[in-house]
Amino acid sequence: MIPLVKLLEAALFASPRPIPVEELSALAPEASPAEISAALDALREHYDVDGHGVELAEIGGGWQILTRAEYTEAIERAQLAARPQRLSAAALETLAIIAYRQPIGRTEIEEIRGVAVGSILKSLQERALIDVVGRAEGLGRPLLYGTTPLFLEQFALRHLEELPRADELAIALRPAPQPL
Amino acid sequence: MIPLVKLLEAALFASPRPIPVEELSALAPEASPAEISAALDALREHYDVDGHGVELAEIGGGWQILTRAEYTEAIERAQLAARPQRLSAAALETLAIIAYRQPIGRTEIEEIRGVAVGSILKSLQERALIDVVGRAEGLGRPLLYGTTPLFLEQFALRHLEELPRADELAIALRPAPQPL
Amino acid sequence: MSDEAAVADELRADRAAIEDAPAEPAPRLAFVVDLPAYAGPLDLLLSLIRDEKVDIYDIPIAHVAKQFLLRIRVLQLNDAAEYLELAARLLRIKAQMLLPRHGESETWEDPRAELVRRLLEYQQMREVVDILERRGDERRSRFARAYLPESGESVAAPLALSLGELLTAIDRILRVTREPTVHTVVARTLDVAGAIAMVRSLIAERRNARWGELVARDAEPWQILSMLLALLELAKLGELRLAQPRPFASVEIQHDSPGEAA
Repeated sequence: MIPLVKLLEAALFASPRPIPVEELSALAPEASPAEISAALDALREHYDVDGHGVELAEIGGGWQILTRAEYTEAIERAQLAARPQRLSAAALETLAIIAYRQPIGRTEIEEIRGVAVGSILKSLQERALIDVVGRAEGLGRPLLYGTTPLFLEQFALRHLEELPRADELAIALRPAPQPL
Repeated sequence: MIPLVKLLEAALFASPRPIPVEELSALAPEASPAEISAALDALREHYDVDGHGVELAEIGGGWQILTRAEYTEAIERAQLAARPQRLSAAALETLAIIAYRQPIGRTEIEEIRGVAVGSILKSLQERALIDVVGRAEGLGRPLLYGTTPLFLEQFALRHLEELPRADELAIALRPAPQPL
Repeated sequence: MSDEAAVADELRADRAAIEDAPAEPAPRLAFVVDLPAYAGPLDLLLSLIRDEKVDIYDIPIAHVAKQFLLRIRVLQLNDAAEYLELAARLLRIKAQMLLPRHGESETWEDPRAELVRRLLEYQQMREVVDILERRGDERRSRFARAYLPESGESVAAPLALSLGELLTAIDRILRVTREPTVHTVVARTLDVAGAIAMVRSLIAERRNARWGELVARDAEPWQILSMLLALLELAKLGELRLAQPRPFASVEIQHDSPGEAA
């Protein structure tokens, strides 16, 4: 491939969105529109003729490199099997608070975290890591949350008492005596 | 290219992160490890010999397609992608100590660096470059830190052993800290 | 002057130097244009040793301590406490060096030994930092795939959770919540609006309700008062009717929208 084609390939690969042709020109100001267009053709042809797993496509005025459709299913299947999802830091914090303070209401969790947790509670509940375990007394009788058996399973805990006590953690986190 | 190479290329193209070898194998369950390995070699060679804007790199126990460094400047100038920020010297020092001495507690890191590292540990953890890997015995059962797969990724290391052993550094003094 | 008196004098002066260091305005030296950023006191000391071209295994402590204090002042270092601590340590070593040696010289332990060990350890770590920096730069100069077209339906992948992650989360929470179990009791003002909203949503669902369902047995006075005022207000607005069949019986609340059969 000639340098201009290689440059276009690298840029298309690195860009977070499809690139319109004017922006591709900004990559190589010395190249004429005809040269850019010829380079794009060359790249597309290379992918097609040489038999690559990807192809070059122009969609909605922007150029992009796409995985060939025939492979997407196999890729998604393998990803799903081999790359389990992780929880966000916010979800983990909420989960941790519930684990230690259950049964606990939303307001109390929000007081500790300082932000709204409504949607996080919902998704943790959908993942069956927490569930409603009762209602508090008092105005509005708010829902109370607790962890589920699946929570224990996920963290390989036999029971909740296996978590370190909160006061042990507090000691661990006290500022250490200054070195030197 | 043979179908297996095309399939691997499609999967590698579709991923923003290195794909572990096991996941690549899961893509083509009928292929032997030797065949997978040969296909990866073929793909790397194709990129190198045929002159592509991208190349295949082995990082953190997996494989990843990356753009070639020679195009980075042009891509940045055209504002199609931006390099991530560099880590501060303080953050790099803390990472270096953790990489060599993991699992290691905060106090030990502070002894070596001579400064408090609480907030740096927090931000390294937020960037997912380190994580809590356990707790030490003893008073307060302090948290112990270790590096994550993302650490290997961001420093383009295949594994931790790629860092020079402590006794290979210019100044060797202590009995080798376990390289892990 | 005796040796001891001389040492005592030195120490007095040194202490004064340390105490002055953070308070004294930095002399604006013309040649200090580009202040190097130091990663900590050991970094500063190490670069001082390099600049002054002194032997790390035989550090002229008095000279280095003086230079160290000077640099702290000139740089107006933010984390002055950590730098001052090392300064104090240097001066302590200096004092130990000044003291007359007793006994055999073979048994004399160099007061600088621990400092040298730490400096070497720190220098070794700096070497690793250089390697990481180089490799990090190399990696940063190459881009990974950034454009990820949306795939069709996304099935929820299995979760990967580790106890370490959970402990870390608790760690973060405890850092921001000082006293997680102690709640300060503050006088609550009435929440009539909240109570009104709650009653409205309840009677939108059901035709009637009883007082006991609206206010919990152990409700606080402010909650009871809020609810009472809310019910009176809604009754006044004609949204509901209140009835008490007999004295001390639970108050019944009935939906009272116009156009509906009673």
